[in-house]
Amino acid sequence: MMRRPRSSTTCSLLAGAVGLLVAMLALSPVAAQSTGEKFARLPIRSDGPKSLDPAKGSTSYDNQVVCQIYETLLQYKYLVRPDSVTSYEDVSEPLLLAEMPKVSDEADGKQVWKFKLRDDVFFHDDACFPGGKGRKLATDDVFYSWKRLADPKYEYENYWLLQDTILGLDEFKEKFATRQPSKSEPNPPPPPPFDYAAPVEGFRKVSDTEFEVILKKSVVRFGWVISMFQTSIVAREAVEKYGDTLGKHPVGTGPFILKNESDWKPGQNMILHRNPNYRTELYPSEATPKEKEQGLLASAGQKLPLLDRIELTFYTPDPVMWQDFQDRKIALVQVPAEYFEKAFVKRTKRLTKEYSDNGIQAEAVPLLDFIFRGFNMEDPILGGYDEKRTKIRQAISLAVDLDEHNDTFYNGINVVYDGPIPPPLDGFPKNGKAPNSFRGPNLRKARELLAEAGYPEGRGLPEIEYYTSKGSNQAEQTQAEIRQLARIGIRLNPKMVDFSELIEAINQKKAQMFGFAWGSDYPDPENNLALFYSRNKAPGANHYNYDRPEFDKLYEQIIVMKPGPERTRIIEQMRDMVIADVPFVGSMARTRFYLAHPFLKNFKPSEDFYNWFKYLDVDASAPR
Amino acid sequence: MTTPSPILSVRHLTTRFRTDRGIVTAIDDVSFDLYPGETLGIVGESGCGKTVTSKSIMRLLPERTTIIDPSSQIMFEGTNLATADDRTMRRIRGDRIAMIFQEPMTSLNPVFTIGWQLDEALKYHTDLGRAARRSRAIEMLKLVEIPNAERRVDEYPHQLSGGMRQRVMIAMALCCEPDVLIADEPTTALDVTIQAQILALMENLRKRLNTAIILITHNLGVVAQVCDRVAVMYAGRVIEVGGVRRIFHDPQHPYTRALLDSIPKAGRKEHGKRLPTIEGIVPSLFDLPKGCRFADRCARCQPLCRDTEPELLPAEGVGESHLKRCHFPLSQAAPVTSASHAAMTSSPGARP
Amino acid sequence: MWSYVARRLLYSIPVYLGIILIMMGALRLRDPVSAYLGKNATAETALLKKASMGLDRPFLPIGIEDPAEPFGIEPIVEVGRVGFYPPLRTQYVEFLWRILRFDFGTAERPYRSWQFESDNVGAKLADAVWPTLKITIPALVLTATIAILVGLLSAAYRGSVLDKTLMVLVVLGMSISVVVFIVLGQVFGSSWLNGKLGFELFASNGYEPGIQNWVKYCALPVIIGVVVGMGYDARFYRAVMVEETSRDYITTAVAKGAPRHKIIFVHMLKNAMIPVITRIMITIPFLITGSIVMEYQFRIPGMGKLLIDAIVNKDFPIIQTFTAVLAGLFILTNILTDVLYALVDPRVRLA
Amino acid sequence: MIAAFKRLKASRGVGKFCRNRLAVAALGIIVLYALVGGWVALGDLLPGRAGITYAQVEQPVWPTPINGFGIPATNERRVEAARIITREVKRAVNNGEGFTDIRYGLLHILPGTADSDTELDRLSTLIEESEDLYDQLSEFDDLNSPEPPTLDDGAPDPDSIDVPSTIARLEGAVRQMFAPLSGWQSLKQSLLHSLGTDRQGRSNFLRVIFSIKVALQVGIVVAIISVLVGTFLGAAAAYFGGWVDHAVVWLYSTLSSMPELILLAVLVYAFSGSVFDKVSNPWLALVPVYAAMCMEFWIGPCRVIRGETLKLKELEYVQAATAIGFGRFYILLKHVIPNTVHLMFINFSLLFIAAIKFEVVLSFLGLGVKVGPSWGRMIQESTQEVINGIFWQIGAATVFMFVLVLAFNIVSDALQDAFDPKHVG
Repeated sequence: MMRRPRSSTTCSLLAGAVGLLVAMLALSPVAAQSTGEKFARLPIRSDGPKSLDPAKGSTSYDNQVVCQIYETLLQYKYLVRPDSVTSYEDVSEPLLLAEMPKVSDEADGKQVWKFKLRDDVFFHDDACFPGGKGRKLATDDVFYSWKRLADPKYEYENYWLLQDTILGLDEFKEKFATRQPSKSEPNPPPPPPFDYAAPVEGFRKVSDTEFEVILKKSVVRFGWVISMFQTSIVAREAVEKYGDTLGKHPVGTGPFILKNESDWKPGQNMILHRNPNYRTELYPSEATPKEKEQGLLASAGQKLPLLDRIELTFYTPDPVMWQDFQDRKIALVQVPAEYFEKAFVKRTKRLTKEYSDNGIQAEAVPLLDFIFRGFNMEDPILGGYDEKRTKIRQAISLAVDLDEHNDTFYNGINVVYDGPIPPPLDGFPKNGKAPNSFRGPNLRKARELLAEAGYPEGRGLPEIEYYTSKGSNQAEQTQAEIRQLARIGIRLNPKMVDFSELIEAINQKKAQMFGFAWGSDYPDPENNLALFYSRNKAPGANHYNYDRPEFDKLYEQIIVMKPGPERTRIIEQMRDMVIADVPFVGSMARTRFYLAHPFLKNFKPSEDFYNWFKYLDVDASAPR
Repeated sequence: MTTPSPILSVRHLTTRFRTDRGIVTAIDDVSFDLYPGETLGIVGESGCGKTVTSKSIMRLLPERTTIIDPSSQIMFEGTNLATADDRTMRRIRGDRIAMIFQEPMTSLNPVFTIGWQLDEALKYHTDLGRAARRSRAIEMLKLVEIPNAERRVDEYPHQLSGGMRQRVMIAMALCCEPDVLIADEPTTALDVTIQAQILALMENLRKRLNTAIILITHNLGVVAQVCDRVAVMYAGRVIEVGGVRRIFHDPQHPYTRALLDSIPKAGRKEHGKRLPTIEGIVPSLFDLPKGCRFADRCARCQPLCRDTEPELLPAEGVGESHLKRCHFPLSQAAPVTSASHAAMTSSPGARP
Repeated sequence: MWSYVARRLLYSIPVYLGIILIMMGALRLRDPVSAYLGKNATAETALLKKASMGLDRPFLPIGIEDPAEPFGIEPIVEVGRVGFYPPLRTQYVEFLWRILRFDFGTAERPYRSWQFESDNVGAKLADAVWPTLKITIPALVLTATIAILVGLLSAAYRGSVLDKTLMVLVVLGMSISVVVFIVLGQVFGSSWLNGKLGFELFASNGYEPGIQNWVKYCALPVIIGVVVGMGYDARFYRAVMVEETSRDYITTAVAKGAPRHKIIFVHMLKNAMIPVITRIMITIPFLITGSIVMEYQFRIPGMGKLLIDAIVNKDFPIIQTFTAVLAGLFILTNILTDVLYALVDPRVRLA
Repeated sequence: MIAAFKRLKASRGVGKFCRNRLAVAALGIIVLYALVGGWVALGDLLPGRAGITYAQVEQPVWPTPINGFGIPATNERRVEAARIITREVKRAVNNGEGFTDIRYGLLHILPGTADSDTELDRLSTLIEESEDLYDQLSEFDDLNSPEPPTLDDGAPDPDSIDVPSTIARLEGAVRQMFAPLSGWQSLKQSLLHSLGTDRQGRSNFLRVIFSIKVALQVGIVVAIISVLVGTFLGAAAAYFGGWVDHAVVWLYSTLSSMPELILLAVLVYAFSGSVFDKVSNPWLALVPVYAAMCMEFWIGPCRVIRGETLKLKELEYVQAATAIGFGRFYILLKHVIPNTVHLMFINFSLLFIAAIKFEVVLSFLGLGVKVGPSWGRMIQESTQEVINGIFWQIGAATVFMFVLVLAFNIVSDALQDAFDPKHVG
């Protein structure tokens, strides 16, 4: 029988517990002291990027961080915000390039883009380079970075950007792709090991700083693609040294660096320090009139980045981000929908007296947003171009009250409009009203259409499967949706699923009706109209499986056409064709409101590009 | 025996309990004396209040639900235990008055060794050092005839038999050589052979340590064998007190008589006879009859018994040493039996 | 005693295998891969992901091959459409083998989480253990201490005003849902309180490692956890202690002249500790999951939040590994409870 | 079983229970809740005439969120409400639709049909008046703390309008558009507004009352199933012993080794695609929630009853019954289980509480009730409001739930006191 030790009285147990508690309380000194550096703590509205590798990044949250560390050939102009945008030249400027690319159309329809790199760009210092010193940027790095997108190792996550664009790149990708086993070829030969040296016809190196890219045909979007973070330039040495942990160990050319791996606490925050030997980039001196009035050119000519350190804090629940802004813990904040009324007067969309008295700065940033409720055009009950089913969709469209949604859930700040093209792009109907619009609510007409379609008062029409993602107030929005459609007798069966399940349902054409949003990748109407191009049917971006040969013909024209009045006329014709078929219900574009504390300078946020952290500055009154 | 002053005299001890059906009087006006070195037996059916009496003396009943009537007196060496404060009671308990209980299986703390529990009593009341206390404990275990005490002292209660544990209880009670030992049915839970050993042990310890013993039991045989005097209780009242020989041979209260008759006697003559029992049941404490509590079941019951409760008065010609609480004690002629009790002839052995 | 432990371990093996089977089966009811892929998913990406996870192999040694997605392994024996596959190359056995080696991803042989592609599952779990413990251990210690004290006081003064008020408070605390405590606690405990104090005592959420940040991030959840948990324990301990005070050995101790505090803190508490320790031991495995709702609301990257995020994002490897580790811990703690039981209560002989 | 209940009723325990005044009061509260829940449930059987239907509970009673107990909203919000109502009525007039679609609780537009011209004119004038007042107010940046617009030299503009009176006139105009309500109807309308509304303007009072039905529904179904399953398995395991005992013990040690939430999340994940996700039949939609809870809750009663049956098995009367030659199942059902009735009763009340509280946690994580309101959903939806300082929704849900759970706690304590001799109150 085990000899039991002398039984210490239970008091010692209690004393131990109390001692532990006291020790913990005594150990909490005042917040850690910070050195004299100028820094700002900025929020990212997600639990942070999944990976900092441009080839793996896909979400806007990845973009927000990657574009501070890596750089692209072109970048958006910070202070040039025109009301309407026709081509990339209006808003882009060279970043890694010495000058804007020269584009010339060849006789056989191909297009040649001539690029000239700057000769003073260096990679960050890192152990992967000999002697730890950052190497100078060269043409080979550009070709290497773009070829990476075709490497199966990265599961082609971002290859769709360069698909069917650069001459010979698609063949290059197929050469190394693993072919699926099919009945004809039960076990196909394994692909050769990926070889970056293999030549690509479209990449023509002139010198270390000059090169040309030959496109199969004139691709308007290429101008936008080369300013997207997925096409940032990476160093070959870094990729080979860090392999698939490159995501946690970025080596770029940008203004900020991830000094050591512990600076990134996933799901919590990330600290980026100034790149010590960043080349001389100056604060822009060109601005559209409205920005000039705001005095944003005060820091013109100063060397970037203006801050020594930026601390990116990741927030998932909005209330928490909002609270940290109130406590001056973060310099700026994107106002979540439920707090809009705390800072702004809903009616006038201007700051409340309390906030304006404290000198809080406010900025409204329209999004290239297309929020809609789509139909699966191949669905036996709702889908189809015949009159009967089109009338059902029109009735539904007329029953939905987007104004109520806008008032209740978006504080009335959304732009409600017809057609798939958001402002300020070509093809956005004048003050949102298209000639043949079926945007509601008009219950009388909706009931008539429903009766004409053979379902008076909705009798006989089975329940519609309505898929939405589980987002913050999606559940409430769906309840409002059910109530609105019930007014004309249409019953919805809501399916609140995760975002990935929603995409799976859409890709497998299971979702009869679905709530979805499409953020344009680049400010060109073609990106939105691509949603109705029949070759992009599910699992591609054409979630509606819309299929109109006349529409496809026009779409293939505008891809290659230079922006201009002729292209705009065709775009409007395509828009009206889509509105008539009602593959989706009405549209909304969100406007995001940003607030900033008075101590934050040069504050002009944007949702089209995110590498504007380098322009920010703080004055003396910033919290230390 | 010259009559020395009693070491413990209990006068008008009354204890009431708060229950969810109101306050009930468990024992009412209990009086008796205990002389040094003497063994006083307290007998009665279960539920007559004998355990409550003993626990009231030691003040072991939970304060919140127990009210000891302020008029009760429990005089012990000049202090009235009924009204003594907690500190004085703690000084007396275990040192001057000790107690052992009926259930040896659960009376010892299961998670401490025998030695530790003995040591505890000594720690409170003596200023002996640790080693001295341990040897004292072993000495006590030997005194109560526990084989190889040195090993047993470090064992746990569950490793000992019932009899052995009762011996430990006795050792624990007597280790501070108290003046009074209250034994609440010490042998009821043990089988007969062990019972005899325990009683013999208590008897010779009483002689050696001159400890007065209050022995609470419902077993009249034990009383006859061990006690000097005995008090009989019924429904919370002492109905007869006196020397053992007088009570057994010349009981005054009909209940005592009936109690004695119900002891089975061995021998051929008695073989095959039905055992005499007392008819009826003990009155519930919630609705006690006005007069004598034994009236309903008393063969000699008269109208007088029903309306006034008899006092505890000395029996004729005997003086203080024999008290009874009955209007018509057995020593008088049997009164004319009233009609209502014709069926209950209780003359001994007359049963057909 | 060790033979007892060994026997108990042996007995729990089938239980453990059962848990793993149920859990892995439930997760494969619907194809996890396609549920996980993002915006521009293509058939090729799906196949690559499936292969990387070994999901293209049969789950159990017995299986039916789907012609569209062949397993790529030859069955040993084919009976009709059911094939018997080499066990070592099935997902279930492979995962069990991995558990045995407790190898959830090393630098050379990575076993990556899907959500965070550059992190090994093992590393993710290890990082998540410490934040959870920093909340659950203080919460457990505090809850136990306060509950025992409350139990002791109300048992010692049973029926008194103190006892009644304590018990009324406890019942009130039990009647309000834990969710309300957390929501209101977070709002009042941090933003309102900080407003009043002028400096920030408790953060309304978030987490930073290091003991000096404990007060700022973990104190508020611990306090809420104690308030929520204390009710149930106090009632249980009170019942146990009241029962002990009515035992005979307490009367013996009083009869020996033991003072009141000795009776409560020595005699009674030692005996009462047996059920008390058993109850504390039962909560140990849940130390690991921590209060899932608490971590979810306070955004503390503990094990609970890690698992809920994994389930929401269908992060297949983390769910599997986490549940396996948890179930193992649970079984070990049960055995530990019985052993500790014997230590405390001499009467228990470990057969 | 009925005999068991009869015996139970006459037993000492029931007497003791009834003497406990607090417990009887608590039982009264539970009965009251049950009555209200029952009345609400009538909504499914005879919609419209009695009870509350899913549709009614979702209808907004005011276009914008309002405070409870009649506390007036901020100026901005009152103006916004007026603007929305005016817009709706104007649209109905322009589209020539009937006004039946414009209802806020009992408030509806007077004519009901658009054809009576006099009514249309009256409405048009009211619309113009309210639009005009709204324009006047739009000069102010922030009506909540209105500063009179200043002329260029900074002096306050003399003919600037008095904001509060203008708002009052605006609301008066809008109020006239609605049909006047009779005394009884206005009382009902104020009741609907009594506890304020959520963001969509749905009445908190109506949703809290509706949630009583949901809570009772979840509680009763889960508690009954769990207790029955637990009792039968527990008793069978103890009574038959052998492999039955091992199987049952293996099952519940496996299930209890996973925390409820994880088990539930995996279950809901498995159920999500299936037929139970139909909204047309809300009863069916709750099945995954029931299944998840029952899988976890039956363990409690099972353990308790198994322990009790192990004791009962040894008692003589069971051995006697076996001796007489009754079948083992017969003994189990007729003799063993009826004697555990008091334990079943106690476990029922404990599980009822656990079910209600667990539903709240589920809904909070978005895994619970999906159709119509429940206390958990109300608390979850109110998290955003709480930070804005609006406590109506969370207050209503918490208080109503607290009272029911408290009542059940008191009753279950009293039950344990009355029936379980060893239990210490």
